[in-house]
Amino acid sequence: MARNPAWMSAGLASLALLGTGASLSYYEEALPTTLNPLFADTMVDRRSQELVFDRLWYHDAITNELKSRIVQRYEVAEGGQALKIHLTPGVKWHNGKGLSSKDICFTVDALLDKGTPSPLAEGYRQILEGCDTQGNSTALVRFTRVFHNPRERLGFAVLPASEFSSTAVTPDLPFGSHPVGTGPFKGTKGRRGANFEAFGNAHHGPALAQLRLSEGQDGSILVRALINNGMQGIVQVPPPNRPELSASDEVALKSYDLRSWWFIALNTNKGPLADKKVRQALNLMLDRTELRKFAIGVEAGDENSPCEFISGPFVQSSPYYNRAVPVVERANMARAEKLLTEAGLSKSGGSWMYKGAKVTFNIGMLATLNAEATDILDQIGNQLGKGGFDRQVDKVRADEWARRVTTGNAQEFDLLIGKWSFGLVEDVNDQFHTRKGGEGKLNIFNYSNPEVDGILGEYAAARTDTAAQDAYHKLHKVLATDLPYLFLWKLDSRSAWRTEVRNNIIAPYYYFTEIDGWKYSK
Amino acid sequence: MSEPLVVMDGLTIRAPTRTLVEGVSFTVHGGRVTALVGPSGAGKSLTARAVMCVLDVDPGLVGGSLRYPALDPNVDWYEGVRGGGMSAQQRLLARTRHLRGAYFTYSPQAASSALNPGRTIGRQLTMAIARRQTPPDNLGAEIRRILQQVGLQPWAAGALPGELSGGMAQRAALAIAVAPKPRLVIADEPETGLDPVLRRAVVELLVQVCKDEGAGLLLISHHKDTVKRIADDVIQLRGQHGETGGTA
Amino acid sequence: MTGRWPAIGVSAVLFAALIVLAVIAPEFLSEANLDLKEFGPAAVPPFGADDRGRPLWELAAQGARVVALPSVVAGLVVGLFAAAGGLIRSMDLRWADSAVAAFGEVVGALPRMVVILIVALLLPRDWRGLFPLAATWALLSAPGAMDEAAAVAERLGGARFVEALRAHGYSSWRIFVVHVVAFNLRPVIVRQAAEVTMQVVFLEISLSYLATSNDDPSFTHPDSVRSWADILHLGYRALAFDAPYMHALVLGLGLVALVAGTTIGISRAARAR
Amino acid sequence: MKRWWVRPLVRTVAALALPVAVPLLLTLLLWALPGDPASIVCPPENCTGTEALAERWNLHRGPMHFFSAWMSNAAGGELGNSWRMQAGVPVSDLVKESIPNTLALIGLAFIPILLGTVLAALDAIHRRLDPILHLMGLFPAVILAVIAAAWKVLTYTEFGGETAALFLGAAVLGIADGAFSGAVTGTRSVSSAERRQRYTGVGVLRGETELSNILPNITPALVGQLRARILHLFSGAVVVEVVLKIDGLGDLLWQAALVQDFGVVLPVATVFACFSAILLLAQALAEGGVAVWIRWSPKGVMERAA
Repeated sequence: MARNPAWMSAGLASLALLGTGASLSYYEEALPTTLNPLFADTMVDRRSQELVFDRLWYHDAITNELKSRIVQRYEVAEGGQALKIHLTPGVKWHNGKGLSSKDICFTVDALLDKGTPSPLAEGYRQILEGCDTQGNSTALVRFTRVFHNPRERLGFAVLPASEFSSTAVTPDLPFGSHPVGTGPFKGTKGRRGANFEAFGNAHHGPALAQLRLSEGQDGSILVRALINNGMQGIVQVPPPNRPELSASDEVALKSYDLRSWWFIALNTNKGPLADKKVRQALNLMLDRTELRKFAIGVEAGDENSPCEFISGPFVQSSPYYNRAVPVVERANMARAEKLLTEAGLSKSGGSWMYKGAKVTFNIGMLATLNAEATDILDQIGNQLGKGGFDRQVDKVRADEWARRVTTGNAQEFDLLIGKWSFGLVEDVNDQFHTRKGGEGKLNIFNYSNPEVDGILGEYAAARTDTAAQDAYHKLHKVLATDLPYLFLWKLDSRSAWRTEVRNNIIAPYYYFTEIDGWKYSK
Repeated sequence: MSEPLVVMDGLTIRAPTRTLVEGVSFTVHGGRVTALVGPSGAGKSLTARAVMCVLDVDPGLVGGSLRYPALDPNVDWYEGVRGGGMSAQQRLLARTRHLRGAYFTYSPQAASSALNPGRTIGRQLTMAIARRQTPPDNLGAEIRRILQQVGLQPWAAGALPGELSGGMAQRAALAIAVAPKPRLVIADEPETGLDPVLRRAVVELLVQVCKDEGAGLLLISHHKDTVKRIADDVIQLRGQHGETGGTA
Repeated sequence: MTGRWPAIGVSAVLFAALIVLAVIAPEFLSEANLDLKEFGPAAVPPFGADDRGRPLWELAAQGARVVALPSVVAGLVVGLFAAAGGLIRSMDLRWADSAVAAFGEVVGALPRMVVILIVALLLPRDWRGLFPLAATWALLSAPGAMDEAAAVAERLGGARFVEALRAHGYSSWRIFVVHVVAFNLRPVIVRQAAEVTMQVVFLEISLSYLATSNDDPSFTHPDSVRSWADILHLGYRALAFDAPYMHALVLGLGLVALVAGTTIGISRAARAR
Repeated sequence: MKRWWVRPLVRTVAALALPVAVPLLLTLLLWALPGDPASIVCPPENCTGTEALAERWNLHRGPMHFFSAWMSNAAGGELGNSWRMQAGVPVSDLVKESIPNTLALIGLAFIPILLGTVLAALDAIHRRLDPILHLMGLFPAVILAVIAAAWKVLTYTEFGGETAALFLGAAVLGIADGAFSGAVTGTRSVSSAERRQRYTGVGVLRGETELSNILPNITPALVGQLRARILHLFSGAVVVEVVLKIDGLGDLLWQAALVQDFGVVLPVATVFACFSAILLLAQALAEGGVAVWIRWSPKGVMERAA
């Protein structure tokens, strides 16, 4: 059976590498959309890219300290507005060329080049000023202003200047499927999966010879594959399948700290939802406990529940989470109805009327969420239905979500059910700031509230962690009352790996940061 | 009297419910015109087909014997077929294929629907001529000769049956029937569907051509006048009993 | 089946069953009830429950509602096309005949599923539904149907047949509508219509299955509604991982058989004299 | 029989038109969609500056410019790159890796169909089998494919058993949607109609076989039927490939269309159109050939008479 070249080489490589090291196969939620870090779209993209590229600076998975594999030392220069970077010697690209300061500056220039249509770059354009090479292994990266944590700001993956004809990097370049990085693995994206082959380097010595990513499918298939050793790992195990796996002693379920939370975005500039009272009513109408029970199978009072409610845009473990704001665990119909009546809605024949017309909500949901919370779309629909609202529900494909929803172009919806994931930097500016310039890039319904914008400004300007914290605590409180979102829960992420896979430390968010240490022995 | 070509003795054919032909006996001689006459439904065509060993009713042949003395006077072709039903008749059909279109040929009625619409007259003549013992040294010329003999222009060789008129088709059919130089031509009501004038012409032609080619002619007809005019021998089928009649 | 009435009876009953199912379909599935999940027909009559403990008959009914109207309409459209094809031939309208032939050459030359797929995936969200796809399918099936009907008219004697009837002094209406269409083209027209109806149902199942099986939004119906494909997907899990949904598999295949049976019945009824 | 060349000619013209008409149609569709083509190709969310891309993909100067540019590239075998599905990968590579699988699938599925056609033409399939055939034919591809897929998982070929998938898929295609039964009954209806013709019986009286008599006259109809069946296989292949995860053209089209990757949809649809065109040409050739063969008559008859 003909396969694409990537798989061919994978096959050959695994033959060649027999003995020298082991090959792991694992399931991801989906295929990476691209292996080009500038266009990372999904968590799968970020995880896969972590295998192929080195980020200039990253957080250690255990000590959480800021580290770099490719920077030997650095000095703060130009009164804190620049950083002088000395590269680790001997680091090679997957094409055999050596890593040089040119590459650092090329990456910075690519990020700054208006011709690079990358939202990531958009963000960096606010921070970075430029870059100059000083000899082959030293680069001077200049910032737009002084930052109290300049290195924190340089978390981007470094690209090889030699692979690009210009600093305008576009998503359609072959680099997206056959990238060249300095990371521990040389990656290729195929049609049904991606293949990663170990690449020995001065700064990386992966024990594994090969990693093969396959697209996840029916949960039962994943489980069977894993238990029968057809695969060695599942990055994201849907809650319904967790019990079966935790029962098997050949498989270890591992929790990893992915700061992702679920929400229902409300269309604040359309119909009754424009009224804060109505939004608050909906918040009270939802019985989160019921939802969690039906969709995720968590009974109330479950000790190790994979799902914790939230009242604002942060996970409870985050320093930014404001514990003073209570979560709504159960529905309170009485209060909801009171609020709706105050908002001028009237109930006739069991359904709510607004300006003489029956209220019908157009509800959408990011389709991929269904795997984690079965039929949650129906459940939410049912609860609103019981509450007296008519509805029309639709799933939204991930690519359409990226294309229309996050760009604020899906105004035909009233409610959109989704999920955001964050790294250590839980910057929610993109979600809640008014859409203008570089701000509010992911503002689904173009929510705009000067007070919120103000608070977000405070956070951005904060020079200390406490200042940042205070700002976000305030933000949490404001959003919990103004409710551009109904905040649902953090659904903790569990991976399953066969017990033969050892020392597999999973880094938050980027997952594979510590892949060098992973071992596999039959 | 010239040599006998077909000796049929006591032919009896049954259909599931009734007897179609019973105890028909006759002899067909070479170089003579034998007419097979009788009211419609008397089994004329059936008898003619039986002469060619084409039997497709069940149980079919239950009695009688068939000899082709000119080939081998001792072989009774119905041996082992009598009462053998369809399968036996199928075997007979296969066993005698080499005779049909060679030892005796068939000239159908309403020829325009009886000729394969997917083959030119020329091709059909070529196939017919190919059945001869000795192939002609010039095929083209031979076909031209035969066509002329039946009164058709040479261009007819390039024509498909659909492109010929009824009369021309009938002549073509005749040409195809005589082309293999058979010992016996069996003509099934060749005059059907033709106007009186043409009818006469065609029958005369039929007789003439058979005489020229030295072939015997078994003519199935219900036109008494035709028969009187041309037949040397007459086989009268009267529903049940048949006998060979005297000379006209 | 030679007798006309048994065929008509059977097909009528089956068809009625489908329509009733479609009519009684609830707009939304009832509340999930995890205690009932995995329960068979004994516990949740008549068909058992799905993986959320919702009665399967609701899914079956919703599926029936999804397909009922578009498929029947598509069938009727193709029936009309077929009739037109037959009439064109018997009216001996040369230009129309060759126009149909040319149309058929181009349309008939494309793999239908490919066309449908492209249409399905390019349709803007608010157009999404089975109707446009059914219409496309009908359009793609039309040339074949017209061709067959025309062939029947041809065998009938085409224009000569009509002339003969004219000689009887029949009105054009009586000739074309009664004699040509109702008496002679009926079997082929009805069969074509019935088959296209069935094909559209199966098309819906295919598209929905492809979508359901990897959590994509449906092309043919809002996602609050379930298709027969969802029942079959449960059945697939029963087959593949002996999940306790055999009753779903049985129901799914039963529904497919129901549609097929109706089609055969109707075709036979139309053919019988 | 007059003007026998008309039908083959029409088919040939249609065949030549298809590979041009299909991409043209798709191009127009791309422009008909809401939103400007460039942003459909590259969502503004990850394409802040689509102008450059639009220019690179010839999307900036209207459908006709795009179409002509694409066609001239395609004529040179340059099918462009995938825009989303596998960004940057040359579509020709994707197509090259897919065609063998699809052709293998269809080829395998075609074997029983061809067999059925031949046997039916020889009148070698007993009519008593018809009910069974009809029953087989009633199953839609998706149902059989699902069952096949389930079985494939059961036997764990799920993990690296593409060949199994291929054979299962072929079996499904060969049976589903009346592929086999249709081939048998269709062929039989044609040949038996011809067998009932009077000339066939007369042929027997002339010592010819039935088949040799009817073959040239039924060939065009049979060829037409076979073409229809193969087209049908191409349709079914889409479903089967997606359900059984076979890396074929149909699956490629499906995946590309799901993410609205026109860079792939366009060429793949065109490849399908080319296959259809080839089938049309083959049919035209067969028809023309038979028509010419039919008109053969021996040389030398007209000599001297002319």
